[in-house]
Amino acid sequence: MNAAALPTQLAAPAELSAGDTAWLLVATAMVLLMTPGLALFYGGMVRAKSVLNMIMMSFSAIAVVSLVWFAFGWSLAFGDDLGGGLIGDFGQVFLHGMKPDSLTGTVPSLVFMAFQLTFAIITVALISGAIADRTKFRGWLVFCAVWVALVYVPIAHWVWGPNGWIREELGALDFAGGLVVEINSGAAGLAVALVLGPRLGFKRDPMRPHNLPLVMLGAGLLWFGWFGFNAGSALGANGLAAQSLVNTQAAACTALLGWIMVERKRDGHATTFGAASGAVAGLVAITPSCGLVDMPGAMAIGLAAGVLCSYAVGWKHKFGYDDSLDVVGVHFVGGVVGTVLIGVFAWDAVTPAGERGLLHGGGLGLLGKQIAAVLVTAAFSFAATYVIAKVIDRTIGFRASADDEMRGLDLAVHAETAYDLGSVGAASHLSSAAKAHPGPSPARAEPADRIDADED
Amino acid sequence: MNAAALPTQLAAPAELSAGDTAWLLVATAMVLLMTPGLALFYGGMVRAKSVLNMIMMSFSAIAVVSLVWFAFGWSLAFGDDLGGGLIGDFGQVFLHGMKPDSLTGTVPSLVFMAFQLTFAIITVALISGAIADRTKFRGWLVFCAVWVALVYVPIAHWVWGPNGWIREELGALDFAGGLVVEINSGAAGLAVALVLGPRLGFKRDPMRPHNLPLVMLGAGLLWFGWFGFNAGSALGANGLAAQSLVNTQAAACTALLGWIMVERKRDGHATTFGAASGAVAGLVAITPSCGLVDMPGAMAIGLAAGVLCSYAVGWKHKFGYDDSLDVVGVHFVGGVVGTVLIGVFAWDAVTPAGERGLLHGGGLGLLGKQIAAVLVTAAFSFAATYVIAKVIDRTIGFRASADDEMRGLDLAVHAETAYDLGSVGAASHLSSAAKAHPGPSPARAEPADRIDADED
Amino acid sequence: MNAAALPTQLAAPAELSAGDTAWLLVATAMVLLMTPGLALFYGGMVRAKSVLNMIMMSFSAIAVVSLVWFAFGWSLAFGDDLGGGLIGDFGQVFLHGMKPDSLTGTVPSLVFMAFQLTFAIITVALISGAIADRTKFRGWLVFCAVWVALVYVPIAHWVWGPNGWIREELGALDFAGGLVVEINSGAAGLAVALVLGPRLGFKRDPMRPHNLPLVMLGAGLLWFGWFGFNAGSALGANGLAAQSLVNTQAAACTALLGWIMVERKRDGHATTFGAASGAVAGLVAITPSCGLVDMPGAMAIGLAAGVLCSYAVGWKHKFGYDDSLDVVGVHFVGGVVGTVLIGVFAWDAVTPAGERGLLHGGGLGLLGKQIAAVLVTAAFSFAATYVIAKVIDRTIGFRASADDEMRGLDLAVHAETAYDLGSVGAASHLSSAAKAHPGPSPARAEPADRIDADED
Amino acid sequence: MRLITAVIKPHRLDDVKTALQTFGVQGLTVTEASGFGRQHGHTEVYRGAEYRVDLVPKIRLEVVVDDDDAADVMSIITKAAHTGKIGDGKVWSVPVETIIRVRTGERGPDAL
Amino acid sequence: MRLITAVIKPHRLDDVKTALQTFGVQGLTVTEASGFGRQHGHTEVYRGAEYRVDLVPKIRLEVVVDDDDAADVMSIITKAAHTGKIGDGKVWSVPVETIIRVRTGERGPDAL
Amino acid sequence: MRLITAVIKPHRLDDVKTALQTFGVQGLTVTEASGFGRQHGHTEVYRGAEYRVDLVPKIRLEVVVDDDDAADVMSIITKAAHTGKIGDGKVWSVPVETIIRVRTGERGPDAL
Ligand SMILES: Nc1ncnc2c1ncn2[C@@H]1O[C@H](COP(=O)(O)OP(=O)(O)O)[C@@H](O)[C@H]1O
Ligand SMILES: Nc1ncnc2c1ncn2[C@@H]1O[C@H](COP(=O)(O)OP(=O)(O)O)[C@@H](O)[C@H]1O
Ligand SMILES: Nc1ncnc2c1ncn2[C@@H]1O[C@H](COP(=O)(O)OP(=O)(O)O)[C@@H](O)[C@H]1O
Repeated sequence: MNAAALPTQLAAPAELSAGDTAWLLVATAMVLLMTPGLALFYGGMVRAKSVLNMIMMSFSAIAVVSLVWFAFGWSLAFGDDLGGGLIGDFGQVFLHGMKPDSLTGTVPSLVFMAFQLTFAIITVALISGAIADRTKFRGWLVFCAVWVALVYVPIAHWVWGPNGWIREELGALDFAGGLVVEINSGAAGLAVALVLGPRLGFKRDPMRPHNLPLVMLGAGLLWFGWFGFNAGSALGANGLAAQSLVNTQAAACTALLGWIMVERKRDGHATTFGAASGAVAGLVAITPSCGLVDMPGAMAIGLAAGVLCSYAVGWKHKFGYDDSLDVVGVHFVGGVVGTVLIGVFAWDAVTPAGERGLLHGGGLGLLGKQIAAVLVTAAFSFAATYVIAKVIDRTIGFRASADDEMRGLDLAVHAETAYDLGSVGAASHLSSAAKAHPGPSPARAEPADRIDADED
Repeated sequence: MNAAALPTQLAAPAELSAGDTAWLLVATAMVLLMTPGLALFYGGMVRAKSVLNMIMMSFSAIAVVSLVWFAFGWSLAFGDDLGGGLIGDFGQVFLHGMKPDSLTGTVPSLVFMAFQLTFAIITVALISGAIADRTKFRGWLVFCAVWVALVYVPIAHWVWGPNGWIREELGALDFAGGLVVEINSGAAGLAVALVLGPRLGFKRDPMRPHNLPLVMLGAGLLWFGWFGFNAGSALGANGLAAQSLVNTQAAACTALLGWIMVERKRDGHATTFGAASGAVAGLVAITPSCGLVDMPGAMAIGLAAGVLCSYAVGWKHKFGYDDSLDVVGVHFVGGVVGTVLIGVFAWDAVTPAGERGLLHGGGLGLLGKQIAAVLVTAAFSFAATYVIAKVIDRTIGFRASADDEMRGLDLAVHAETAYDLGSVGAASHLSSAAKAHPGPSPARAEPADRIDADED
Repeated sequence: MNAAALPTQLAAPAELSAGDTAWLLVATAMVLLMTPGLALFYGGMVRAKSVLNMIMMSFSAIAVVSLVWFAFGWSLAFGDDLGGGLIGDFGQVFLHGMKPDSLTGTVPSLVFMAFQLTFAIITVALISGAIADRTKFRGWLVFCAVWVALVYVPIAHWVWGPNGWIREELGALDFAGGLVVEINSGAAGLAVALVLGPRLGFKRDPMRPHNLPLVMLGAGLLWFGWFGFNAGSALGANGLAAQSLVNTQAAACTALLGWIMVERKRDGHATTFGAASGAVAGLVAITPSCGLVDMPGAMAIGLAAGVLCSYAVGWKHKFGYDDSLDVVGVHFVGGVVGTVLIGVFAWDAVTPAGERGLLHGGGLGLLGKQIAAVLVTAAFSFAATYVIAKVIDRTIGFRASADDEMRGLDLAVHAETAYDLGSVGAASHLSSAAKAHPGPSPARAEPADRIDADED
Repeated sequence: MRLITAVIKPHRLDDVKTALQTFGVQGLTVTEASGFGRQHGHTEVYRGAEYRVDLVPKIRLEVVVDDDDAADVMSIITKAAHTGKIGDGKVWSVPVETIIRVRTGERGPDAL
Repeated sequence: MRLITAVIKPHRLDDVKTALQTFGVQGLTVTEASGFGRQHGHTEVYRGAEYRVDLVPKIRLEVVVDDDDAADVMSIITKAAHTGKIGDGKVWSVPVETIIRVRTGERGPDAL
Repeated sequence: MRLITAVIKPHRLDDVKTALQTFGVQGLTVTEASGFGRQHGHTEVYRGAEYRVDLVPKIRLEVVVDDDDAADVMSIITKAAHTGKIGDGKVWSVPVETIIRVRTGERGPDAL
């Protein structure tokens, strides 16, 4: 986000620019599309028996986070500061006072609010990758609501909100969400993965992606949406947006190549999955920095992310935490790379904040601030998430039963099967009970109590 | 559509706004993408043996409807009124007189015309869901052309055309297509489903979705496109568009949660398919009202739609009409909910028409008009469609042969198979006859006359 | 591209238009999305054993071409002419001198540069369709880099660059890439296919598409992106963009119907694959002409392309070159149809260049120029590509080993399998070696030297 | 004991299963198969190229039964799978020496 | 020789394979199957309509062995596939007359 | 009668089918299978984690033939499926007691 310009803009709204508004409307839709894209990206990576559950975690995050955001999340994150840059007030609950003609900068406040919402949504959805295949659905729904309120909202306020202390006091930069989205989701993912524990069979059973074309489709949609994410964060259709878009592309490309080059050397093969992962790692790393560095800087940041993340995804095997779809390896590590390297590559010819990194003669100052911001964000996110997850686990339960996990969550939780491509499926029956919707039949009164349990 | 503003705009074109034009260009592309999205959404829901036919119904609708629209549909719908607000004239056949610099409001008339086209396309494509797996392809092509001309075009004129009587005389509101798109396609779907009769094995054989990830992908693309649909209907990049976008999101989310909560209570499981269906139901319901209500109103409308539609999809089992993919249950019912509730939630702080619903002190007047418009639209659409479908069925035939239906339409009609994932497929031969394209071989002169019939 | 307007614009930059910029930012993202779309479109067409390799060719083209473009491709193509309109200079290597506030026309130069990049990417990716299932991955990476530098860049300069000789000297028109993208990729595809030779089993084994819903998804994304491609080439959000968008839709639709009508007559069946192919053929053909003809002209061009291309895809069987996914039949032939027919249908009421084709009283002049440009482009592209491919083949190798081709490139090259939908997959093991990434194990030091070769 | 194997049309599976269940068969195993026989396959067309697909989808069904039931089970399957059209399939039987129920280790008829 | 056919739970395949390999079995053939039996299937719900799916995913495994090994192999499979829960499956054996190794044309036990 | 079962490489199916047809076999049944044997599988890599896949795709083919034809059919299959490389597969035969053609109820050799 054009963080430097925003507070002023909030204070002194200019006239509406139809061009800026058009861009932000589209960017909002593009970023929203990223979450279904992520659902497919993640869905393709898990085993066929839990792809629907994986997809459902993203779709339900869209719904739950949106309602929390509209209800009070937006107000707490972007409403008037309560003091110290820690949190906003309740002045805009249920969008109170936001009329179609309210402006934020040159765009309607409503579209800025919606744009910010899409960031909150995908941050939550990203976390689901760390806990694939073993999460209680009810626990997840509660987690979405609680986490966005207690973790996302404060961090968003600190970094982007009026008087946000990380921006104003600490002076760290985060153009489009390295702290707020990437490091935050990565640290939270690690915490939840630790609370839930590894999947049954982790490190023993193969759990290879069941549908890589789906993964690649998801990667394509993410890439597309990321232009809205990063260039949209310029909050206008201008040169800064163009620069952000170019940097986004540059970093994604060097990261893609970096990742597959490492693979080729290390494992003997450049994989498709590696290409998708590399591109995403680059997109992650350029998120905080896209509007603050020049194109060669973006190339360097992307390359660093592609190489480092391709190693980082192996940590979980070494240290034994089951970050199933590599939220830590890609989003945490990529986010740290991108946020820290702002301190190296920031260039005042680009950044509206006028800051310079080490390479452009800015000294170590900015670098230090960036590292401090990374540490604070990661620590808060990890700790708060750990507590939230623990509480959910102890109360309503957060981990699916071993039985359900073995059968696959699609059947156990959602009573669905993802694919029915053969002709044997024809041998099921339309159960007559269902046709009239008579309300829960006795046998189904307690869904956990399935009479037809099947542990395969 | 910003219906209140439009007639004036048509009368007194302002200057071109690049911002508004940018938004409408993109919105047009987004709504166009909804139809391929729908193709996949529907395609995933049918059995593997007719997914291509399902997809083909949407793609062919794009082609046929576009040509009819360019040829004369646009002119009849949005051309100068012939009198009484019933239909337009032939003044703009083949886009006669529409130059790149012709304006409608602040945007080129050509883009407004194209934006309207995408609405016509998806309305027709939606109907195909009611008659999945059993429709003669030739009959469908003819239906597309005739139906858009005789049913869609008049209703579009009544609601949005110059002097359209539903807007001007009756005074009913429809911001983005509750009457024109949703109720219209829903009522038409019911009529065609009744004319064609149920699928072989309806209520006996299971006909579960063959590919739910495809359904979810379709849902994601529809959701994305719907922002263009609804917020694009503001016809400009402005606060009204932002409000519409926010309302669209709010309603989709409450509807999604409403649907799966009903499922959880009633069936014991919250399903992925239910989440997709709920989101679509909410998007449907907010379509007529998105630019006329505030966010809390949108939440209420979405919730009502999610809950009601989740019950309505069961009606077909009760009453025995085979609305295969629930066009009635989702689009008709959702459309009615959204259109009628304008009479309750419309608020002049939002709507440019300055109308108030019951809740905001507007009395019962608007509610009555909305109900009247629903009744008129549904009755006309149902009756006209029934006649059209009957005539097609009696003349060129509209229902596929039982044999073709059993084999699956993909093979029977399109000579294709959707998937070939195994290694047995290798045991087919490239038939030499084909290589030279010698024209229809004697054996294939009459495709209905397949020598190699296979009724499995 | 709004070729007529551009040189002037380059010379005398106006003020930034936020509306035009918004449109071009989005159009850039849309065209970038076309390449993942193409990956799926092509991926669905090949056999299940090489879908990932097919997808990987597109994704790697994105990365390699972007880096070449940023490094020097953009500078050579759109930098100051070195003389004679043949090639640009090195003045803007690594985007030297392009700041966020540099303008091209009314948009930031950076976004114009990025928009042009997306064209280069997809042109390269298109070529991969001609050499499906048998290409050495390393060879492909090198080809991408060399080809874009030695073939794409010069042709782009000739047609769209400052003083480009095809535009300025020859006077031929190409609005959005008939010469630069379509004919170029088609001719290059033929050359590479000839160098590599046919797939094992070509003309004997069936090689039917393994996943047609994936093909249709790809077609949908391509169609969507093509609005950005064509209407974006107006370089602004204006009437010309609207006209281009309308023409794009008109041509896609007549081509779709034209193709399937031919199929119905010739083969007895209208296929889904034919509908997708027809739509793409129409989109190809309208690319050069979309901003130069009126809507009825676009309809005619689309119809011609649909019919001709549906025959042209049979040539490969007749003449024996294995243009696997019909790059020649669709892109070369469609591109020629569209580029040549500008000479017939160009109309100065539309085209900013003020040119008239035969039909609008412009005589044979323009037609001649168009044909000349087609011949020059095709000849240069074919010859240069042939040499490049030959050199790669002789040096590092361009054709995969017969063994790898038989096993499928997914396994052989990428060590991956696209789908794992069954339960047998459970019977593989997580190999312990991998968990620690110990660097290439001795057995894997030379990947070509697989100990576990399996030629099925 | 006998192993009865039947190759039938997919859409008859449901009826065959019901008929066997009614007779008292407690279990059976089903696989997706493709059949080649008198029933011809079909033609598919992709971009104008025609493919002959000889193989027709079939269901392959196995049921191990007591010797005494073998004849009955074969005729039950034959009847339930019958449509009278070409391609209805085959039913054959093969002698079985032992059968074990994995869960309990029971052998012979008790394992069924 | 004997053909031992086993219908087992999918997640036991790996153990069964390992156990057989340890015993000295050199090869086997696996197919995906669906089983109908005492183990009930499950219910699926799509837009409120319920489907009973009777058939449960199983793995069908075939291994041809020397007569002397038949009993051992059957009990090895039984043991490795055992979970004790309903649906563990069956193992049966059928006499084989000849077996040929395609690659070499060897016949009988040598072909295994 | 004999049931001949062959496990072969997928890409040999077409030739085997043609050879059998030429010999006069009227029908056969095919299933997708996975084989474990001397032919090793392969390694797959996903985000740096390696998977050993032991199982190799195979085609499993069944044909019931008259006793007199059994030997011929076995050698025809062996010949047509032969590539000489490891993993070519096996062909075995098992005695069949009865076979019924579902369409007509014919039994024994007439049912073939
Ligand atoms: N000799 C055979 N051995 C094994 N399976 C056979 C044999 N003959 C036919 N089949 C199976 O039976 C199916 C039906 O046979 P087909 O000849 O088409 O029709 P019908 O049995 O009605 O004469 C085939 O598709 C094939 O799966
Ligand atoms: N008579 C039979 N013939 C062939 N397969 C059988 C037979 N009975 C059971 N099966 C197979 O064995 C599986 C397990 O049988 P089931 O009755 O569910 O449990 P259990 O063997 O533990 O009693 C079934 O799913 C089916 O595949
Ligand atoms: N004892 C066996 N029983 C059943 N199938 C077997 C047996 N041994 C091998 N097979 C099948 O035959 C295939 C080929 O066997 P393999 O040992 O790899 O090569 P080869 O037959 O050339 O020695 C295996 O993949 C497996 O499907």
